[in-house]
Amino acid sequence: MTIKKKPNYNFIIGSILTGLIVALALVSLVYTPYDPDAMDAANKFAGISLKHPMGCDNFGRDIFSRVMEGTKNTLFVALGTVAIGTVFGILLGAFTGYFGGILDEILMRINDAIFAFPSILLALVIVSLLGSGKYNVMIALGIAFIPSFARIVRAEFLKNRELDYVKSARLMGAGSLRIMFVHILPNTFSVLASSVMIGFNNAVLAEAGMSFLGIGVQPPDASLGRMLSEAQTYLFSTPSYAFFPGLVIILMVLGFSLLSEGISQKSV
Amino acid sequence: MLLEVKDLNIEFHDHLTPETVVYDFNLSLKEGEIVGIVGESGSGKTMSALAIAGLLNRKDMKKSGEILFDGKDLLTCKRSELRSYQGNDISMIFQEPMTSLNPVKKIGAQVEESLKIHTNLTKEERYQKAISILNDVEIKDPESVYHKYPHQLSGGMRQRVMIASAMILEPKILIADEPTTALDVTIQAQIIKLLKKLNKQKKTSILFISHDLSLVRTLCHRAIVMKQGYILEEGNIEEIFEHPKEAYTKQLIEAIPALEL
Amino acid sequence: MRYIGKKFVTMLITILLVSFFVFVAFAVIPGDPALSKLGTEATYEKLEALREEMGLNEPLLKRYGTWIVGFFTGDMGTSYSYDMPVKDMILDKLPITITLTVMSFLMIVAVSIPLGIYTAKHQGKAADKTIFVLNQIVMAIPPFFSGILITLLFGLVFKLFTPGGFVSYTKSIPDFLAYMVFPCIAVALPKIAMTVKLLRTSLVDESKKDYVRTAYSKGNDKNGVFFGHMLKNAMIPVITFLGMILADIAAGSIIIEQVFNIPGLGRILLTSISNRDYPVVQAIIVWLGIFVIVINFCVDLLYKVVDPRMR
Amino acid sequence: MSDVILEVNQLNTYYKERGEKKKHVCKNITFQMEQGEILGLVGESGSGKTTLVKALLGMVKDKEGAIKLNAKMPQMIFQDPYSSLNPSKKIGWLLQEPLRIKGGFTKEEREKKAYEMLKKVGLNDNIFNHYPRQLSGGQRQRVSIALALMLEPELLIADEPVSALDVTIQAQIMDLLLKLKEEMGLSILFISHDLRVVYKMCDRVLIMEDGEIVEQGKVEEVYKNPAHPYTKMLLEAVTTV
Repeated sequence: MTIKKKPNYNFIIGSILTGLIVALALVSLVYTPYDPDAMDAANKFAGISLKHPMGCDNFGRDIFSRVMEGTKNTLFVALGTVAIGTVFGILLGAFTGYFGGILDEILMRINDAIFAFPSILLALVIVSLLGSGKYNVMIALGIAFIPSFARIVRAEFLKNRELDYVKSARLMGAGSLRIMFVHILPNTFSVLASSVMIGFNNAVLAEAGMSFLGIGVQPPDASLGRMLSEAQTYLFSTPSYAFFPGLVIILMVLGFSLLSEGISQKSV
Repeated sequence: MLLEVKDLNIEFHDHLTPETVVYDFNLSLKEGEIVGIVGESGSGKTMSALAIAGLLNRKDMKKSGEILFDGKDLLTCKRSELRSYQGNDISMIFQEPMTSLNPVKKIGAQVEESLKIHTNLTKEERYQKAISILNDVEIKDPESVYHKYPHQLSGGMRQRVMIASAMILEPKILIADEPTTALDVTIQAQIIKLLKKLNKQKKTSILFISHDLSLVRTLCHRAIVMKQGYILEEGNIEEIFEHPKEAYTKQLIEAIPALEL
Repeated sequence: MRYIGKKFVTMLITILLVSFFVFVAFAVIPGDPALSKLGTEATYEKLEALREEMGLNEPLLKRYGTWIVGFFTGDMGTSYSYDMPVKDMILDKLPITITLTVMSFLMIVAVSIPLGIYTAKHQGKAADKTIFVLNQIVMAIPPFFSGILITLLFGLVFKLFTPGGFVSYTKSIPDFLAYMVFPCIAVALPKIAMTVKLLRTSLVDESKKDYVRTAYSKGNDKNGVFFGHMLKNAMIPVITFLGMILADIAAGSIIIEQVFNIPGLGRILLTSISNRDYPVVQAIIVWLGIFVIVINFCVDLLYKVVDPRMR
Repeated sequence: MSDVILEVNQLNTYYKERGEKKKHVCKNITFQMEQGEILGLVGESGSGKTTLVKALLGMVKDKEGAIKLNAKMPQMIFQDPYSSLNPSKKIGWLLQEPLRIKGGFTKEEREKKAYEMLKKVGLNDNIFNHYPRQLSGGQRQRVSIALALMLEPELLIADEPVSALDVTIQAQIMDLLLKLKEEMGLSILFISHDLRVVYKMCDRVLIMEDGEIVEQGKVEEVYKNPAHPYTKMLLEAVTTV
């Protein structure tokens, strides 16, 4: 029987947006129209033109080139954050969920206490201790994201641990590690995938927010959040300075959330 | 004739090709009669029952035929008119008494809900009626059960509560969709006895949907055998069990392990 | 009652735990506060003397004890950079941040709950689809960017408020509130979108449950089923989420205060972080932590009211 | 007198949930199971039969008494064919897993054994590359049986193996189990709430109520002359209904 499917617009639009943004970041690795940090007094606040499709900023730097660079940095930090959060979250969640007991109780209490903290606050604390910069932001946000992933993975393991297929694997003689990572883990992927996507968006927003506050990515690295905070001063005279970095953040987050929406629609 | 279903067809339209789940379903139900609908999963028995109860209103579903109750066609009448029958003249109970009760509402409120919808009784009168119907379904200490929540009751008790809430307005028809499948055998026997009693006392006709032929045999006067959306056979209970016409019916009967005592 | 007592004790333990973690983090990681106060050129003797004076030579647990007792009796230490009591620095900024948090929270609840119910009731219709698209877009706008857009639009173009022209509550409460409306909108917008989406999903999930079928079988109409049966069940996950949102706004206020030039708690936190003024950072973080934990406690209690299975 | 494959003597198990009193679940359970027999275990929900099975498999910590098992690696088939097969693995992979864990087989040997087993339980070869969700309830239960038999156990514990299935499928699965029992010389502990099914399948039966075995004996004898009131009640529930 063929199932009638409406075109999955969420998935299509999400893929296109995400693809564009990723392409922008990848291209910036090898090519940007101008050196993103090259100042040019002659082009201060230059308007939108063929030469400078998004105009220039207060130092005459090409905004388009800086947006490309910033997109790359934001994506990089977000990927790192999600990677740290997922890997440690899976380990923590798998062990506590599967074994339970006292260790689980204690770790989950701590986890809950951390989870209760808004991640940006936690990241601020860590950054204030470690200092700012791209890698420290990544570590800070990564740590802040571990509890939420751990929680999801733990819940899945708790649920699966009681299912008969796990009992059956144990009766075959499979060891705990094999049961956890060969038998149970693949069954958590669908749930994990959607939370990774949401986590990725939160990471993008958090990184941009911290850079906006001046404690994220540091100059000379360009960053979308930082560009926005610099642009705020010239909001009335040169709104395009603020507009483009903001737009890219929105498209990035929108693309990803549509993509994750589309994927969950597909798996139904 | 209390209820007459003529040529009921139910089609799903959520796929590329429409899928018919019930073909030319016919049924007549007299006052005080218990009719069983028997079939395995996918036979269309539950779909037919839901359609009769007026609970199949999904947009991607097409129904044709007639469901005549008191001479009124429930398939084509106005929604508000249909609602005036539901819970009042036609009630339904379901397989899972736990999930079929609202977890956050007290038993009392759920039992007397139909009264609230269909009558103008005062709070006190509703309470009295609720207690008396809880007594009728043989719940001990109905006053305390009235103030409890579903999760505080056992499975059998919950199904009794479901029956009470369906029977409170003494409907002419009770549709019971596998009401004992989720229960232990001893509890199952009690619920069947209770249904028999209510049928005798209140003259309520019962449409009993089940996969369990032995249950249908003890409870029902007549039975309909369904398979893959079609009615295969119908007749008096004795006839069907002693002289089944269809091979499938025979197969169903033979699948029940014999108990020679 | 026993449940409340248990939850209350858990709350106190969590508060102590969190404050201990924060204390240890700030006591261990940043290095020697005496050194940072005196600078690298200080003599060893001077340093030792200051360490003794600041109590840095005591064991960690004892130092924590002294600190936490002081903390709750109003002595939160002295700011390194301003040499004034942390308590005084925080106290007069508190009303600003509280106003920001409460006002945006009220906006979120007032808009998202009716809208969530509306979209769930009209599931699949044009209005629902439009709101879905709007939701997705609004969710993607970071509050600092929507803040900038609001400043541009309402401040610079329509001149409904003066960007950067914050009026303190000590001067004029109406003017203060009028200014705060716009930052609150910026904070509330994405959260409204999220809450609408969650409530809609939650209601749609509930609509597939068996008890809904039972409710219809009794002759309820759509409103009867929605408001009499589904809403209370559907609110259970929403309550948790609203609790998290409240905590999130308090933390997110740091950013929005920056956009709208509001001298609230977030502003001090930020300057203190860049000045490495640890006593101030520590105090604000612990207070925000306590706020979050108390919110969670309230959410637990609310749960108990809504969901009898929790009792 | 055939050999005893399982001997349980004065088994007591306890269960404690945090903040609650310790519960005494299985009370003084004593029975023997002989090589090659199908022993029925009948009880309603909450009777302790699930805990008893867990105890037999060594999954209950808090217990007293003796369990003597004269069979290596007893295997189990479960009630719900939807949760007893790992949804993320293909049937072929699953069937080879016991051999993979045991070790000492080449890939070819494993696959050959898996195909042989599929044939034995009456399934087609093409199922090898299917996921559990692509199969019907009856097919899944056949796969479960195949999976349990891969290690050629002497004792099989069947926990309500047919109660989630349609009646016609039930009959097929019961016939399959009886056939396999003969072919492979299995002993089966058959747990069910359905007295009719037990009557068809079992040689002897244990009746459990509230953690105790209230009656045991040959099926015909117990059914014809039930001694305990609870057994009478159970039988009445089946025969009057």
